[in-house]
Parts: sequence; structure tokens; C-alpha cells
Amino acid sequence: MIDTASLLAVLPELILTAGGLALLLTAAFGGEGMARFVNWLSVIILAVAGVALCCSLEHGPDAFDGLVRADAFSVFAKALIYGAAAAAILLAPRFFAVGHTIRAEYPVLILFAAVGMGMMVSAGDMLTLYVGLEMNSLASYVLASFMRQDERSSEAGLKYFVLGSLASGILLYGTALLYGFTGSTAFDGISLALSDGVSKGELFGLVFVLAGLAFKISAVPFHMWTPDVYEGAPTPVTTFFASAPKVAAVALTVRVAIEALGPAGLDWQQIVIFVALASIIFGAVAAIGQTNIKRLMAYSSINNVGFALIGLAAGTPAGVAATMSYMAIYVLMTIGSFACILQMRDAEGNPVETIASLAGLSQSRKGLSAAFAIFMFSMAGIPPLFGFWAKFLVFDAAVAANLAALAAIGIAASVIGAYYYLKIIKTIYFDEPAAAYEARGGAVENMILTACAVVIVLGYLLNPVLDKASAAAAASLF
Amino acid sequence: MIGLQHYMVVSAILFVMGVLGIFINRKNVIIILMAIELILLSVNINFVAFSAFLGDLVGQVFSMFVLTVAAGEAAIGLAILVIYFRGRGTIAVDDVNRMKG
Amino acid sequence: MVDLAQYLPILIFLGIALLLSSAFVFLPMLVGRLTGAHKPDPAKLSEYECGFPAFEEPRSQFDVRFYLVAILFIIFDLEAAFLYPWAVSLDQIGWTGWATMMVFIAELVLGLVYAWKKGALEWE
Amino acid sequence: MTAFFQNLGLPYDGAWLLSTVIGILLIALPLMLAVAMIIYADRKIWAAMALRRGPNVVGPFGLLQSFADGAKVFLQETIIPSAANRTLFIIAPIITFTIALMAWAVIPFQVGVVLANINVGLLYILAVSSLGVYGIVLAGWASNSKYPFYSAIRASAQMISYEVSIGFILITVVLWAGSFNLSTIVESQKGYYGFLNGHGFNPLLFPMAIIFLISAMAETARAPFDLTEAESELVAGYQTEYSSMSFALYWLGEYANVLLMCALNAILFWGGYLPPFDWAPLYYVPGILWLFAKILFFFFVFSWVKATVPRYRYDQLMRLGWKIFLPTSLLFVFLVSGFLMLTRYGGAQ
Amino acid sequence: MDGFPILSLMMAVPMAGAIACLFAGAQQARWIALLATLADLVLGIVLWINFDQSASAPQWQFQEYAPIFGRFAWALGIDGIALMLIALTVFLMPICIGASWQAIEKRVGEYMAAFLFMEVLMIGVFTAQDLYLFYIMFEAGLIPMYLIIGIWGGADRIYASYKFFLYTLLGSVLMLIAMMWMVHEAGTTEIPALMAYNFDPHVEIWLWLAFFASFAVKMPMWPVHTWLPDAHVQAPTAGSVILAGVLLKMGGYGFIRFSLPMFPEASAQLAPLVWGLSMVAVVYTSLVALVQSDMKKLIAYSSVAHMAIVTLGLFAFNQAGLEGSMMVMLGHGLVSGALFLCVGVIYDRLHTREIARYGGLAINMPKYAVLFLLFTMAAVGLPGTSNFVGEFLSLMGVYQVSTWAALVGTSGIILGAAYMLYLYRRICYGEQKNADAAAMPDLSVREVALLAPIAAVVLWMGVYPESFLAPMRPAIHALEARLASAAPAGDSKIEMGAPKPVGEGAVHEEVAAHGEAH
Repeated sequence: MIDTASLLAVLPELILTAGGLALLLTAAFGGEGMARFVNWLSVIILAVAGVALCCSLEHGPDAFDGLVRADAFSVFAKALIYGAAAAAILLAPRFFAVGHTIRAEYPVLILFAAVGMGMMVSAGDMLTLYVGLEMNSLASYVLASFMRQDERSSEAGLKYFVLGSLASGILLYGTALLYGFTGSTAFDGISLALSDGVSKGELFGLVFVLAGLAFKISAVPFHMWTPDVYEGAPTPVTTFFASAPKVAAVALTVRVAIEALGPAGLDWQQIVIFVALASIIFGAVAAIGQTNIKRLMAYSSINNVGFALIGLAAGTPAGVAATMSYMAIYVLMTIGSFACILQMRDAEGNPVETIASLAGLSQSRKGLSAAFAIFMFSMAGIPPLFGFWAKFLVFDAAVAANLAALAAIGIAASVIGAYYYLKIIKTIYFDEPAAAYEARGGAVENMILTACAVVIVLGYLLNPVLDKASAAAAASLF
Repeated sequence: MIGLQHYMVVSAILFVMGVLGIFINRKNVIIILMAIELILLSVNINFVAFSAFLGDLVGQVFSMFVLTVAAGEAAIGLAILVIYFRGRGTIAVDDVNRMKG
Repeated sequence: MVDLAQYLPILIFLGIALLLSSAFVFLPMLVGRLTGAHKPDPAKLSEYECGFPAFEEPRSQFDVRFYLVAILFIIFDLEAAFLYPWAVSLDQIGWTGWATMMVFIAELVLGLVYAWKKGALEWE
Repeated sequence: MTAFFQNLGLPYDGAWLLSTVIGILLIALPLMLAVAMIIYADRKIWAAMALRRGPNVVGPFGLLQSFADGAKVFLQETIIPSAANRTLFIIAPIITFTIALMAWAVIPFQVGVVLANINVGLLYILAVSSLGVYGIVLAGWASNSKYPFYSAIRASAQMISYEVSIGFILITVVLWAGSFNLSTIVESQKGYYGFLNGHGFNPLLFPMAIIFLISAMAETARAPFDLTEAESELVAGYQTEYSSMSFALYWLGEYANVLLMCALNAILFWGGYLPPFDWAPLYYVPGILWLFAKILFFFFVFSWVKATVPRYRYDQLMRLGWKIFLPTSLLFVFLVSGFLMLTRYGGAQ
Repeated sequence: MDGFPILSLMMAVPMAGAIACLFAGAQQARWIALLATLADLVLGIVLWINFDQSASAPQWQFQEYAPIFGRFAWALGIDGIALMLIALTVFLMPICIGASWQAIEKRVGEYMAAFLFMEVLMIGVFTAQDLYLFYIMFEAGLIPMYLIIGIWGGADRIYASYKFFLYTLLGSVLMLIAMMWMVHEAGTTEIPALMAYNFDPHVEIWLWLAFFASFAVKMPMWPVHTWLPDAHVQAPTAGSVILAGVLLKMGGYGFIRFSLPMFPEASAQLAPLVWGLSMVAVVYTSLVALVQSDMKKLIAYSSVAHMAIVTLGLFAFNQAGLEGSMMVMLGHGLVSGALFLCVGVIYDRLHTREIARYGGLAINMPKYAVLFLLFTMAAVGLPGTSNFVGEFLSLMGVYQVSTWAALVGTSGIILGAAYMLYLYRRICYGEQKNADAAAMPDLSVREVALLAPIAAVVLWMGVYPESFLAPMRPAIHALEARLASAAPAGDSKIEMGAPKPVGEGAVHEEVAAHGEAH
């Protein structure tokens, strides 16, 4: 039933939806001149929605008869998602200004995607899950092909669309099977039905659901869309893809695995372990030969998802908390990295994407290079940068759950990953300068980049807060 | 009498056809769009069949949502396909290869 | 559970209608051959044109606005699909149900306004 | 009727089957006959408006003209253009005609006289008539010729554009009737103001009735919306490449659809088989006659409009559909449901 | 000194210097770096003076604790072993800065910052009292070293930097998993507590191997030593000094601090493995060193050989071996650092490390020849120099356990003498076959100022080692007591001449046991 408490529990989504629609009309009536204004407004809307999360938490955890969960877990994930979405919006104008393709629809689409992601992470039922997922996906497909004149962008959109739809189809098929054999689409109901043994049909459903989710988080072996989409999409969109939807999809996977499929833990644990290791190893190995930095980031994201999944493989509250912390730190690193990538411009100010064009950057842009190096070392998981702590947490959880062998293999594979991050640092610091670089970066980019870098360097001081938040988030699932 | 298994088998066949349609088809992207619809259709058959046999309405409601989303998806897919076609002048699957690696 | 037997006459109707229309298509062909009216020649079998061979591929690119119409149709037709069950159960779902659907319609109207403002509905 | 055959000694299943088949034939054959006759009527009315005579050679007053035309096309050679997509080319008219017939399965001719009294009759009609687009698109595509192709594209765009507003119009009716069953809808129209039968007399639904009538013309691509075969531009539209009976099937299908739309107008807004006035003596006249009368009246309107209104431009057509009918019908969904909530269901809360 | 966070201060000073250097000009950066390292040297001396060396002193001193990191804490504290290594670090750092004064011309600020950051981390490694804090400091050293080799290194620097980074990283990540397991098992991250914890012997082996993977690479032990020659050859002089002088000691420190006390049983069981590898290393790398034509590579291989002596001594499980190993580490830190400086001196002049390009330097560079000779002798282990004490003690410890190992170790020293003297002969003696080399000026004041202090300390250590051994003794005793149960029997059948226990030995043990309870 619809009651006030339920509505207040989804207040962030309501704010985003209303704001998005209002901005859509503003964009339509105001024309292209409003683009920057709409940009800023949408960031403000995201901020307001972020504040509304408190209200949402107060009226949770169950809303709309359990269709929606407004618990600590969803609030944690949403905070990350909104932050990442805001960053993706802020980083965009300077990029689109080059091709004069700046349009007010960009932030609006991101707002709608954020609504979808919010629904994903607070889904309490396969139905809300699906609707949220699709809402996010549909907006994302459009975002991927946002630069209509650019062939790569439209191709990215097409690929993303086809494989994304396939993923949804697989997920749905699994959902249908689960529904058929458990008699429910609610997470609680499914969990209840699974608790007295897992039948073959249920197992099939489970595998399909997990495969569909693996597509969405771009885990091996369902990762093939990622590199092309990341490369082809406009860079701010890639920033977005690599951060917010990743958090949403991982959080969703965690919630489904724990809340709905919890009793079948032994069955999915093997799958998750396989997927995690495969992602780590494949992501790392395939990244080595890349020359395009966005493509490299795509493989890096595959690799990172593998690490995040190790926390899930542990299947314990600590593991879930670790996964969420991992995503928080990962988002910071990713946004920081992309804030750097967005500054890669030749002397005329045109964006460049090859890693080779970074050569000798350290001699012309000291600060940028330092930030780049910080993010890359952090991604590689080298202490004392915060990225190490992310890996530490998931492996710690795995070890605590008696998966020391998994942790050992995973962490050994992380060394392969370190190699290609080092390659970027090498190009920036060791190589001789190749081409002239744009002298200065954008103010907003620099601000975001600096903020991320500071957190990455001093992140350990945030540990108590992060631990508390992620532990609370994880506790709400068990 | 037609039992649940029959529906499931039909649905499974459609699903497999859809997936194969996406991966084996090397001709035309439109066919891929159709294959996607086929997958969603197979899902709907499952949902409705289960719903009927469970005597539970949720499955049918779900299939309504699936239908809607499928339509939205088709709309966006078409739109993307159109801009892709305008840029490249072809919608052959083999030509979707600007990026490799 | 709906009694599917209600639909049986429709199935039979479908069969008969198919039979009938197929007969209408194939019988004249047969008759044509029997009466000798069937005398195809290349000119007759070429596609219709104004006296000279076609300049271009007949299935050439056509206006993108047709796609727009198709896309808009899908969206609004599905909106209607949601309205049907709502319309017949309005007596049971009360003001909440009514308000929910009105919000839904309002959102789609916003979409329409957007499309209108963006010129998707303009044909010239 | 089943009972009648059972009395003749048939088992129930056989009796049911036989009666159903007879029922179907009772719909389909007279329908084809009716189509032949209204083509004649159409031409006559049109001619009369233009102060011409119309067909007057074959039979008395030219009454047999349609049959003569039928015989002619039946004996014609069937030409399948060499460039055409053969299978689709043949299938397309079959689809069109089959669908045109099938919609009639759920039309109630009188109290209890309906082939399949399904509870979602209106949805069925909507679904089946949506399929009509296939016949046209396939014809245009399979012909592999410029004019049919353009025509088919135009026709489908036109049909789906108006289908949208038709969908919403139907919802207003369904809201009022509370059912999809066409018989129930008809029954629900009894006794407006104590003596009128028909939703059309309802001020909230009357505008919908008008829009529905116009949309019906556009949906069936009748003049003034016959852009699909605007002769000056597109020769004969999507049927350009067709000949013989395949060509005739399109004509038959088209007129069957026109009749269907007339019937729907009558059933949805003007009381169907009910007499126009809720006055007991009028009920002695069989309902089927009332229905036929109404259908014929609307057909006359169709012909009248065809004879008098100039053809729309394509952009005007689209504008009418998307910018006027769609918002208006949406508005009326809001008004009607709101009104019903206030008056009929509001107290239930 | 109670309560004064001198250890944090020792880390804060170079940290502040590093940040300042990043924003400073070239000349300013040099001075900032020098001042920061000198300040740290002063702090180090203060630390040593205030270190309680009395018998009753607690094992851990200067402890600081601040639980600001959630899962782990900012916990610092030192014992004698750490004190010595810290002293080595702060002593070598100003020398490194001085050595880079003119050699480094590009990106001076960043270079100095990297070195100062390095110093922070090295001190952090030796002072960390928290397992994870230790790991972070231990690993973080990769970043500045990678940059130092990669940016300011020689021609083949990129390959070397990768190899250095990935080898060391691979080694230590496995250790991290073991650490996690230990923390979950013991429920604490504090190193002193873990040193006293008895792990399940079955698991101990695995944990030991994981730690071994890290320390063996860092040390480096044969056969995972191959990164070292590359890194040394390509690194700038100061980088080599710090690499050989301090970074390699982290491996030895790791064995002393973790492998031995935390897993005594496993250490005993796997000691043959260590021994085997070490014996191979001593002989093999010495032979390899003998045929090198590149000076730095030669010294690098000699480092591997010396480190093998360290591991031999450590896994002898007795006081002599442990003390000897520590002394070898300290001595080698000084001597190899000095040798790299000596190489740097002539490299700065002729820009080649080819031994064949030099000759007869004693003629035109007499001061250089003298100092170089001193360090060569020290490397060989001549009595009176630092290395003699260490090598003698550790081989004595080894001898108590295995005569054969002692024999092999000793042969390594003989080979060491061979390649070092051969090197010296080729460079300083003989005819001046190369005009450029003959024209090189003798040591400048700056260079003398760099080498002389090291020479002094080398001699001091050789003549009066007790000042270095005394602070370490309580810690060594404690370690020996911890290892006592697992120590191997030994085959040397020593009846007489066993090292006489120091007078207060018994008391020491008691104190050590007491100290462990902390």
C-alpha cells in the first residue's frame, strides 16, 4: 500500500525524478543556452537527494510492502552513486565544449540513470530490481551514444544496447525460473523457499540471475562489451559508467546474493569465486597490451570488479562490508583517474586517448602527473595509498572466511595488474616528452582531481568512519 | 493436456533461439533486435505460465512490466540504430568493428 | 483462471478466414493458368515505373521521422496497455490508484511536451 | 444453436463445432456480400454528391456492378513482379483479409448473439486491428518497388499514429462501462437521462465519439486521409504491384475494416444493438436491425466525408493525430476517470 | 624522553622536507633535503643516547600508540635491533643526499622528495609495532624506489625498475595474506604480542613460507636475487647506496622480527632450505661476481653473497649467529654503501662503470685509492673492519650447528676476497691504459666528506663492536630464548671454546622473558 512512510523512504528517488523531469522541460524550452545552467542545477538536485537519504533511512527499512528497501546498505550505495553521478556531470562541460556538442540532456539522463540505480540498490523484489536496472540501462544506452556524430560513440551505444539487453534477458529468464520454482519474486520469499533445499530448477534460475548480473558488473566471462563501450563512449560518460553504475550493479549483486539467494550460499559461492578470479586475471592480462587509456580503464574496471567480488565470495557481513568499502574507494580512484584522463589534450585542446600521448607529461604538468601517478599506484594496490586498503579489506574478509587460498591466488594476480598501471606511470615519468600538451587544465577537473588525490593519500584516517558505515550497511542485509 | 513443462520447453526453445540469434547472426543488426524481443517473449511465456500454474498474479504483473520495458528498450535500440546507420551507412553486424582489442 | 474454451471459436474463425483468403489468392492463379490468361513477360514482371527503369534502389533510405513516429507509438501504445487494467479496476483501487495513474500519465505528457518542443512531431 | 443440433442427435462436441462453423460462415459470407454491396453504395453516394449517376449498367441500377468487377479480377492473370519477394508478396493480402474478417468474431449483433463472448473483446479488436499494419507493410516491402514501399511506410505511420489516440478513446469508454466485454459495453449505454441509449449522449464522451469517428477514417485510410494511395504521388499505394484477386483482397479487406469501424462507432458510442431511445416499443425491433441501421448511417457519413472533404496533407495528418487528438484524448482520460472517481467510486473509499 | 613521540618526529621531519622539496627549486631542494636528513641524524643520535641499554631495560622502548586507522594502529616502538638499523638509515641518508648533490641535475626537487619519503618509510619499517603498519611501510618503499630507478637511472632503467617493482611486490603480497591469517588467529595486530603467540605448527609452515617469499626477494636470496643486479646497475649512485645499505636489510630485519620469533618451529624445520639456498648463493654469486665487468654489478653480486651469510647466521638459532648476522647487516650496509659511493665517484668523472676502462687510479687519485682500499678490505672482512666482526660471529654460530655450512660460508668469504681484490687491482693498480681515466682529479672535499665518516664508523665497528652489540643484546637474547625449543642439535660437537656466556646471561634471559610479556 502506498503510505506516507513509504513515500518518504523513497524521497531521494522522488526528488531526482521530479528534478529530472523539471530539468528536461527546462532543457526543452531553454534550448542549448541552458546547458550549463541545467548542469549545475542537476548537481544541486543530486546533493539535495543525498541529503534526503537521511530521511529515507529514517522511514526504512521496508517500503511499499517490501518492494523497496531503504536500509543502511542502500543509503551507503546511493551516497556513492550520487557522488559519482555528480562528478560525472561536473566533468562533462569542458569535454563537450570542444566539439560544441554540449547539450542539456546529458545531466538529465544521468539523473534518470541515478533514479534507476537508486531503485536497483534498494530493490526488495525482483520486480523493482528489474525496473531499476532497466531504467539505468536505458539511460546509459543513450549516454553511450551521446555524441551522435561520432562513429565510435554510436557503435558503443549499439554494442552496449545489444549486450545489455541480452543481459537483462538472461537475468529475467532466471527470475522467471526462480519465480516458478519458489513461487515468489520477493527476495524474502525466494530466500524462504530456498532455505529448505535448492531444487534443480531453482539452481538454474540462480545461475541465470547471476549470469545476468555478471553482465551488468562486467565480470568475466560476461565482460566483452566493456572495453568497446568504455572506449567508444564520450569520456565523461565513460567516467560515469566506470563509477556509479558499477557501484549500483555490485551492490545489487550483493543484495540479491545475500538477501534472496542467501540460503543457496554454497551454490553461488563457487560461481562467485570463479567469476572473481577470472575477472582479476583476465582483466589484468588483457589490459597489458592496450594502447588506449579508456580501454585500459575498462579492463581495469573488470579487474577491480573481480576484487570486489572476493568480498562477496566470503559471504560474511565482513565480506559484504569489504565489498562496499572497496566500491567506495574504487569510485574515488576511478573518478580521479578520469579527471586526469579528461585533461589529456594536445596543444590545440583536442582530447587524446592514447597512452603514448602521456609520454613525458611529468615535465610539463607536474601536478597532473603526480595525481595520475597517485591514482595508478592506488589502483595497483600499493600502500600507503588508499587503493591498497580496498584490496586489503576484501582479502582480509576472504581470509577470515577460510578462503585463504582464494585470497592468495587473487592477490598474486593483482601483481599482474600492477604491471599495466606501472606502464602508465612509466610513460608519464620515464619517457621523453612526445607531443606538446595543453598548458592548463579546467578548474573543476582540477578540483575534483585534487580532492580525490587527497583522499587517496590520506584515506587511512577515514578508516574508522568507512568501517562503521560499511559495517552498518552490511549488517542491514543479514 | 498441456502442462507446465510444455510451456517451459517452448520458452526455453525461444530463449535459445534468441541467444543464438544474437551470437550466430552475422547479417543485420535488426535481426539482433528481434532476437532480443524473442528472449523477452520467452521470459514472458514463462512468467505467465508459472503465474497461471501457481495461481499467483505476480507473474502476470511482472510480464506487463517486461512488456513495457521491452518496448522502451526497442524504442531506444531503434534510435541508436538509426544514428549508427546515419554515421556508418550500414547495419551489417560484421561492420560493427570500429574498436578492437 | 480464464476459460480458454471461449477463444476456441476465434481459432476456428482464424482457420476458416485463412482458408477463405488463401483460396481467393490461389484460385485465380489456377484459373489464370487454365484459361490461358497467365502469360508473363519481362516487361510485365518489372516493377511499376514511369516508363523507364528505376533510378535507385527501391528500398532506399527513407525519412528518419518515420522512426520517430514508430518510437513514439511504442511508448504511448504501452502507456495505454497499462491503462486498460487500471480502467476496469478503478472501482477497487480508489483514489490512490487513480492518483498513481495520473502521475504516470503526467510523466508521459511531459515526455510528449519534450518531444513536441524538440520538434519530433513536426513534419515539415 | 448447439442445442438445435444436439436435438438432431449429434453429440455435444460435434454439435458445438457445427454450430460454431455455421456461425462463422454466417458472419463471413454476409460480410463479403455486404462489402460488395457497400462498394456499390459508396460509388453511388459519391456519384450522387457529384451529381453523377455512378454504376448503372450491370443489373438493375447497376446493383451487380461489384460482382462483375469481382468476376473480372478473378479471371485476371496474377502477376508477381520478378523483383518481388515472392512468398511475402503472396502472404501479404492473405494476412490483410484474414485479419479484416477475424475482428468480427467478437462483435455482438444482438443480445447474446456473438460468436465469442470473451471478456476482453475490445482488447481483442484493438489487437487484431493493430495486426492490419503487417499486411500493408509486407505488401510494400515485398513488392520491392518504390511507390508501394513509400506508401506502406506512410500507411503504417499513419495507422499507428491514430491507433494511439484510439487507444485512449477506448479507455474512456471502458472507464465508463467498467468492462472490455462489448456486450457489457453496449448494455452499459442504456438509459442516459432516462430515455437515451448511447455514450455519445454523455457530454464527457461526446467529444470522444467525434474524435473516434475521425480517427476511424484515418485508421482505415479513408478520404480525407487517403494519403497512402494519393494517386497523383503514389499511383495506387501499396497495392500498385498487385493484380487479380490479390488486389481485390485488399479492397475487400479495406471495406471490411470500414464496416468494422462503423460497427465500433455504433457499439461504443451509440448503443450498438440498442434502439436509440430507451422506450419499450422500440425494443420490439430486433437489435440486429438497429445495429445495421447504425452501421449504414456511419457508412453514409464515411462516404459523405469522402465526397466532400479535400484530402489532408501528410504533415497536417500527423499534426492532427499527435498534437490534437492525442493530448485531447489524454485529457479526457483524466476528466472521465476523475469524474467517475468523484461521482461513482469516490464514496467507496 | 618519556612520552615524547621522537619516533613520529623522526618520520615527520623528512616527510615535511619531502613535501617542501616538491615545491622548491633545485638548489633549495638540495639544502632542504640535507638539513632534513641531518636533523634526523641528530634525532637518531638522541635516540641512541636515550636508549636504555641496561640489563633491566624493557625490550621495547619509545612506544607510541594511536588507534587512528580503524583496523590497525599507529603503533611505534623500537628494540635494540631496530635502533641499530634506524641508526644505519639516518647515518646513510645525509651521505646519499650529498652524493646526489651534483650528480642529479634534472627534477632535483622530486628526487630529494623521493629520498626523504624513502627515509620516512625506512624508519617506519623499523619502528612499526603494528603488523599492518609494518606492511604498509614495507610496501610503500616500492613507490619512491621505482621512481628513483626509473627517472634518474641509467640507460636500461625502465626494465630494471619494472623488475624491481614486480619481484618485490609479488613476494610481499603473499606475506599480506599470511598476516591476515595471523591477525584473525591471534586477534591482535601488535607485533610484540604476535611474537609471543604460538601458532598451529601445521599452519606455521605455510605462514613461514609466505613471509619467506617476501623477505627472500627483499633480501635477496638466490634464486630470486636477479632483480638486484639490474636495479643496482641502473639506479643512480645514491639509489644504490640506499638500496644496498638499508633496503636489503629489511629482508634480514623481517627474518629476525617475524619469521624466527613468530614461527620458531617452522623456521627450524625449514632451516635446511634456507641454508641450502644460502650456501648455493655464497658460492654461486661470488663466482658470478668474479667474472663481472661492470663494477656496480660486481658489488651487487657481492651483496647477495653477504646476505647469504646473514641468512646462514640467522638460521643457526644461536646468539652468535644472530648477533653476527646483525653485525654483517650493519657492516655491509656501511661498506657496500661506501663501495657504491666509490663507484659513483669515478662514474661521475668518466660516466662508465666498465672496469676495463679504468686502471692505475692509485697514481692520479691517491686519496681515493686509500679510501677505496679500506672499504675493499672491509668488504673482504679484514680484522679491524666492521665486516670481520659480523662474519666471524655468524660463521661461528653456523659452525655450532653445521660444520659443513660453515665451511661453505667460509669459502664464500675467500671467494669474496678474490673478487674484491681483483676488482681493486684492476681499477687502482696496473698501468694507466686510459688517458681519460688517468686525467681524473682526486676526491673533492665533498666526496671526502661523504666517505670519511663511513670509513670512521667502519673502523669503529671493527675495533669496538660492543657499542653496537650491547643495545641489541637483550633483543637477541629474547629471540634466542624464543628459539631455544626449536634449535637444531648441531654436529660440531664443541667441547671447548664455546662462546662464553656473558656474565649476566641468565638475568638477560629472565628479563627477555619478562619483556615478551609486554
